[in-house]
Amino acid sequence: MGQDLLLEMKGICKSFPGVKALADVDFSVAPGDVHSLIGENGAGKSTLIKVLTGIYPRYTGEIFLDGEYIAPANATESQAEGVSTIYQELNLAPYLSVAENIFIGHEPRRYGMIDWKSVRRKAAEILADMGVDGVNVAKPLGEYSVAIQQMTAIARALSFDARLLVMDEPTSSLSETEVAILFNVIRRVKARGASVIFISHKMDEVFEICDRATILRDGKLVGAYSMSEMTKLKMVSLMIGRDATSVLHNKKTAYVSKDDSQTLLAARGLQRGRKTRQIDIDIASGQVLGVSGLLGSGRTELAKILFGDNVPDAGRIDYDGRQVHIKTPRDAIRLGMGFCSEDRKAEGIFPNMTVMENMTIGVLDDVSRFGVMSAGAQLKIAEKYIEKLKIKVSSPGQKMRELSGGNQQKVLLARWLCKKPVLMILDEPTRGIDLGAKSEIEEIIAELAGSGVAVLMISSELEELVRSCDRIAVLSDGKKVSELSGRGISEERLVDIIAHGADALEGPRDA
Amino acid sequence: MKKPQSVLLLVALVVAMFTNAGCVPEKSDDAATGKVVEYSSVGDSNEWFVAFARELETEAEKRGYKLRVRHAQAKIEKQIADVEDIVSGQPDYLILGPIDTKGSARALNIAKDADVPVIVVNRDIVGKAGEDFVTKIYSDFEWIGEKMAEEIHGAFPADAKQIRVVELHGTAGGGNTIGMQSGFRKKMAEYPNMKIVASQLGDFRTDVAMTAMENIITSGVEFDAVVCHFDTEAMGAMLALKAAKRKTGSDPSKGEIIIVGNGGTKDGLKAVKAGEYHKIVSVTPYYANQVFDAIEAHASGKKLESYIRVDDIVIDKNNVDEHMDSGF
Amino acid sequence: MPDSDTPAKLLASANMQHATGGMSFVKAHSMPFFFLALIVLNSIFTPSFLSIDTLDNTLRQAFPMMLVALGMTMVISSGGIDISVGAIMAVSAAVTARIFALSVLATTPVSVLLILWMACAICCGLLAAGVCGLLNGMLISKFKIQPIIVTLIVMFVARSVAQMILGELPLSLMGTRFEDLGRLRILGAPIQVLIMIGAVAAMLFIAKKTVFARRVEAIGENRRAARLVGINIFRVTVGVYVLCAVLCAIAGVMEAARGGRVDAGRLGMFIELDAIAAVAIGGTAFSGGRARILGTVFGAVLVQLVTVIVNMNDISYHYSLILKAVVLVTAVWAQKDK
Amino acid sequence: MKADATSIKSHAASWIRSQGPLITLVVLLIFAVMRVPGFRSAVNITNIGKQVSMTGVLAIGMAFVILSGGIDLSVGSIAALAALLAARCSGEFFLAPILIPLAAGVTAGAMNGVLITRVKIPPFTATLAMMLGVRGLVFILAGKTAVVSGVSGQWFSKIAWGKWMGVPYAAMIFAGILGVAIVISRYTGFGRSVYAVGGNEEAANMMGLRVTRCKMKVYMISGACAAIGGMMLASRVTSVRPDIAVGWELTAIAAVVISGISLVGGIGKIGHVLYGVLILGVIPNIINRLTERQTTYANHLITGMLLLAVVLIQSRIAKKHNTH
Repeated sequence: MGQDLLLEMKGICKSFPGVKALADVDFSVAPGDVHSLIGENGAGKSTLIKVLTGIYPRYTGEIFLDGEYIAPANATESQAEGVSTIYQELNLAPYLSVAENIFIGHEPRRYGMIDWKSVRRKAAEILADMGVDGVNVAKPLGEYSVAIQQMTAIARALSFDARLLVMDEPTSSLSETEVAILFNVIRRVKARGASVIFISHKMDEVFEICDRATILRDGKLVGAYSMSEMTKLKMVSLMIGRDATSVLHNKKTAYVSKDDSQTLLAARGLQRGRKTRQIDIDIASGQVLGVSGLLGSGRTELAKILFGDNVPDAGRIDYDGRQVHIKTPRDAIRLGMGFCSEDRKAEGIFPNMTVMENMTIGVLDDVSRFGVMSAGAQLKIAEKYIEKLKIKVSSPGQKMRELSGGNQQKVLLARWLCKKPVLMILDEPTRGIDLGAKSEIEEIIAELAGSGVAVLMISSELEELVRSCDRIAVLSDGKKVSELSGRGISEERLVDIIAHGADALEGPRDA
Repeated sequence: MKKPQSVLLLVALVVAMFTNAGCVPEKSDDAATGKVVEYSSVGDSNEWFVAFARELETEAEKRGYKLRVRHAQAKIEKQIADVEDIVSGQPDYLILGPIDTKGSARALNIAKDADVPVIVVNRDIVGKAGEDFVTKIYSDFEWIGEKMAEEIHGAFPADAKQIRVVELHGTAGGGNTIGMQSGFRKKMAEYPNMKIVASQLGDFRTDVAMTAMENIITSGVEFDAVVCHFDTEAMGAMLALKAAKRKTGSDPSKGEIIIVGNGGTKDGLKAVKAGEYHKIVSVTPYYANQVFDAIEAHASGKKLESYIRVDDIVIDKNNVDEHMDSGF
Repeated sequence: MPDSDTPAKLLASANMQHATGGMSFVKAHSMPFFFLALIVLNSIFTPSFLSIDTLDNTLRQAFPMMLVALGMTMVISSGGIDISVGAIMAVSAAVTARIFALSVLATTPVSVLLILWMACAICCGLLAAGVCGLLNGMLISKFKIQPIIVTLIVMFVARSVAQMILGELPLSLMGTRFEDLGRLRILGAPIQVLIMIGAVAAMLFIAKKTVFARRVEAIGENRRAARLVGINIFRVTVGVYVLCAVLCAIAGVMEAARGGRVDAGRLGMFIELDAIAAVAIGGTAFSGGRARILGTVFGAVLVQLVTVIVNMNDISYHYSLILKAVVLVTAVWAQKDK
Repeated sequence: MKADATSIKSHAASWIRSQGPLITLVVLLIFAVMRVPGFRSAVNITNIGKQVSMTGVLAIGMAFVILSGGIDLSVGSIAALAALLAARCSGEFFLAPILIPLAAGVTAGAMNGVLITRVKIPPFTATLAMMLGVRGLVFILAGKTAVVSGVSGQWFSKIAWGKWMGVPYAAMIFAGILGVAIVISRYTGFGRSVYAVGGNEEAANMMGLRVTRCKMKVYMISGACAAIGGMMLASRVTSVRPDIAVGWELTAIAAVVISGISLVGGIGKIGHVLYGVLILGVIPNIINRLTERQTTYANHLITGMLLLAVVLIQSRIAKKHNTH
């Protein structure tokens, strides 16, 4: 290894009781490099990052930063060393203001007291510098979209003037425009001579922004490569340890001829606050309707209105030919709907319950008599769907929290599948899930539609939408700006509409 | 969503105000109907205090006073706040039942600053008669403690080898508990054959006393007598002993456990009559007339004794019938 | 996203692999071990500790707290808390006793009529408790007020209603057949112990087998998710507080019978503290989730054992508080997964 | 990228929503002034000031704990311990009745902190254990009799009884501590980290905040506040019985929750504790002035009903558009 490495981690081992999470991993980053850390879920990327940033102070091995030996004992210390981190979980305080989230722990002081004026001023400066505008830094962070929250996390990391910026899946909840902003920020950081460790599941991004990549698999080092000598296929093969051709070329299959499919749900003039304005939407049985748009464009809000989690201020929903009033999720479920939230952790899983219990929670009335549950009937359901959806579990009795994101998502899908839904609403079904599981979930969706179920799918990934959907509605600022269908669907057009729609709304904003 | 909430809100407010409205004193009336007397009571959690408050109310009505009652729920901080609120209304007299001897002395200062004369009842208090308060009127708990020791000793033959006593005591720190404990021990020192083999909290409660007694019995401690600081505790002890097939009564030679307690409740008197409860040293709540006598004497400018003792008696099988009606 | 190598996940899989190891076995079953240790120590130090009478005493005395703790376990498993339990005991005891004492039957020898009358009175008491539970559940789920505040309010209201029913004064039941109910023994077993066994069995069944309990746990684990899978949060919440209230009512009525007296101002006072301690010792998480009924049973007996030991060794009552604190901390520490 | 679009109207609406406690207090005060005889008198206002200041101080400490996402059930017992020690030490060297109880309170708070952060026992359980344990200690220290503090008129009793220009010292102490608390929560790194820890503990840890240290401090502050409340109590009542200040933890928790600080953690303002404390202080005062024959049960009934009205008004004000 050369002399002038910014970061050098040698022979890092980290064990959790009974599990070796990292086995003798070497990792190094050169100054001014954007270095990607790649591997499937569970490969040890996050563990390695947490060792570096002092979250896991008990490890073996050596870490050198700028040639100096360091042993980070907690996050505070590593920040002081000039290592700044953005974790994949959005770890910010939702009730504190944007400015505070950027500066908490190192606020500018005056006479020993926090100088709120300069906190706000500096926060606004950093955000403006990043190219993020329209944010009132004095407002609570929780009021802003996930994208802004992610941007705030990045601004926080920048506010430390870090030598090394660690980004653990920073783009998982960003739209393409925002990713572009982020990449500009990264380039600026790089130009300043600092290094970036960039973790992402999205191949395109890695190839666009990174100089080098280190690949991990099952807690072991596979190797470090220069991006110029890499191809997508090679990288995926190294990641999953087998030939990846099949995974990448997962082509959409022609499932139904779309013309004879019937409109199941027709919504007209849905309105709720500022997030949903006069939206019309038709969902047909056997079709996948995609909903695209930037984060905060009203996608999730639309889904929640349809599922009865939010009640619209105005508008009419016809379902199966007659008008319905959906006031609670229970109403929607009675109509045969199912819903997977974008926020699995907060709105999906019961972490301490078993896989079986998570699956059957919606069909308890069917597996019970006089309120007494039958263990056998539940087990049958669980085993059926574990096999059908290829869910990787040790047993149906395994705790939900022990599962990887992809498998959790499959369990949540199974939860609805066993209810035999007529309409499935899926909000970001593949977010934060590794490649293999992602293609499997896309397959499940295709199969669902094939069996006559109507699917509404929200996604930030245009590629995925294009692959899976029969029609795509594009939302912008709470309004439906366009709808594509059939042959009209392409990534280029979507990008165009999203960009155009966003531009059109710049003018009369608060009218 | 909105409707049930508004309705409930309305109901809550109406109930709150209605409960008040019935009690809102017509302000002008106060001046017209003679003197206003306020009573700050320890609480209304047991028969005794309720009986005493009722007695005061009857007597006040008889004599044409307007009496208002505040119960402090046995919390010293509440009593002081009560007295603060009371004297800010400038009543003619304050009757104070101190929660404890020192703490409630604060209330005397408050009343003194507002020039409200105080009659102390129920228990002792720290302060000077004629200066901090008009006079004190209550039972002599030390005497009661001594009497209880005497009665236990008297139940056994003079040559009894040993008299082993279980004590179920009242709430720790209370003036009556302290008085009875010290009186009992003082007297007991005169009887070399008498000793306390267990002393547990009865908390003036039947269930607490019963639980303690059950466990004492199971532990195998031998005892001949039980002394209780209130009838409710004695009832608990009796229930526990009965369940353990131990007889209670007045004759130790038949193996009967001697129970002596302080009180005078209806249940207690019935038990004495049934021969299960050896003797009760009374603590009478019926001295409201003495309280109002003192008020009238003070109002007419007479000098009063610093302590007016309320006389208590020993109730046993022989005289229980004549006291039956005065059970509270 | 929780899909990477979180320590929790690794830990959990580690536990699964090593569950048969010696130390983790002790940890997984720390409650019985702890319990055994206490018994062994006491059989050495406490006179006549190892007797059927001690067992009899402990179980009978643990009865009210055990029932309350069983109800509390379900409430806590739903992510709530109920501090109105003592007041609910008082209100149900007051209603039952007042109604029972209305009739001349109260002091007559045992007859079918008497038993019917008693059953009727007890049902009224249970009903009154049910209303309190309903109020708790409704306020919590419909108006989204914090459980601790709602139950605090209901505690105030229920206790004052109980006192109003009795007209301030404690009601004596001495000499009535009701008092005999508290001392009833069937084949030598005290009625409290029999009811307790029944209640524990019923609650075990409910917690393990019924849809209701699964839904309660789901709400406790993740309220948002529970709503989105169509669980009727209102109904389940009301159900869990009513269930708790009914258990409290049984405890209250039996306590009144045991003491032969209903003191509405004091019956069940502070029992919520012991009950919560029992639930905590039993390992049910305060954040909601799995209801550990057997753990609570152990916890309740353990807490009562402290009082028994203190009484039997003639230790001052005050040490029992410290002892309870130590037991609580040790038990919770011993069974937490490290 | 939008939410900044706010008009004056929605500003006003959100202000009203955040001011539920204040509005409730004002409603209650208007009712009291109009319907309750003698409520307005200067003596009565001073009395309320004296009466609420003790639990008020406790509530300030509790507010920090609850903002950090915890709860402290031990404050009543700690206050009793402090009161007892203050009473015991009032004859000792100068300042002893202040320093010793304060030290005890901070130590007890630190024990809470250690149990929670090091032994990793949930706050509810840990502080419940401390509540029992400390109360037991108080009983044991008290012995069989009540402990008595020094003669009245001594400087120590001035804490609760002294006045300056008609304002009781006790109220000034409360106001002073509240002021310090507001400054701490608003202008210090620690104060802000309390919010972050309460909002999302794991996140706070990863952001490099010293979570353990922050929680330790929070419980120590709560212990200190409880001790100060206890000292004021000792000064007020002169003699200390071991069962003193029972149930204060519930009063403090209720005051904090009524002031709009969520038990979830991270939401609310320390300054609003004043409203919660006053609401809880005015209610018994109103009852005391209105009722002829005040039985405990009527007292509890009215308190319960008024509290219910208060929380309903608040949940109603706060509700609008709260979808979750």
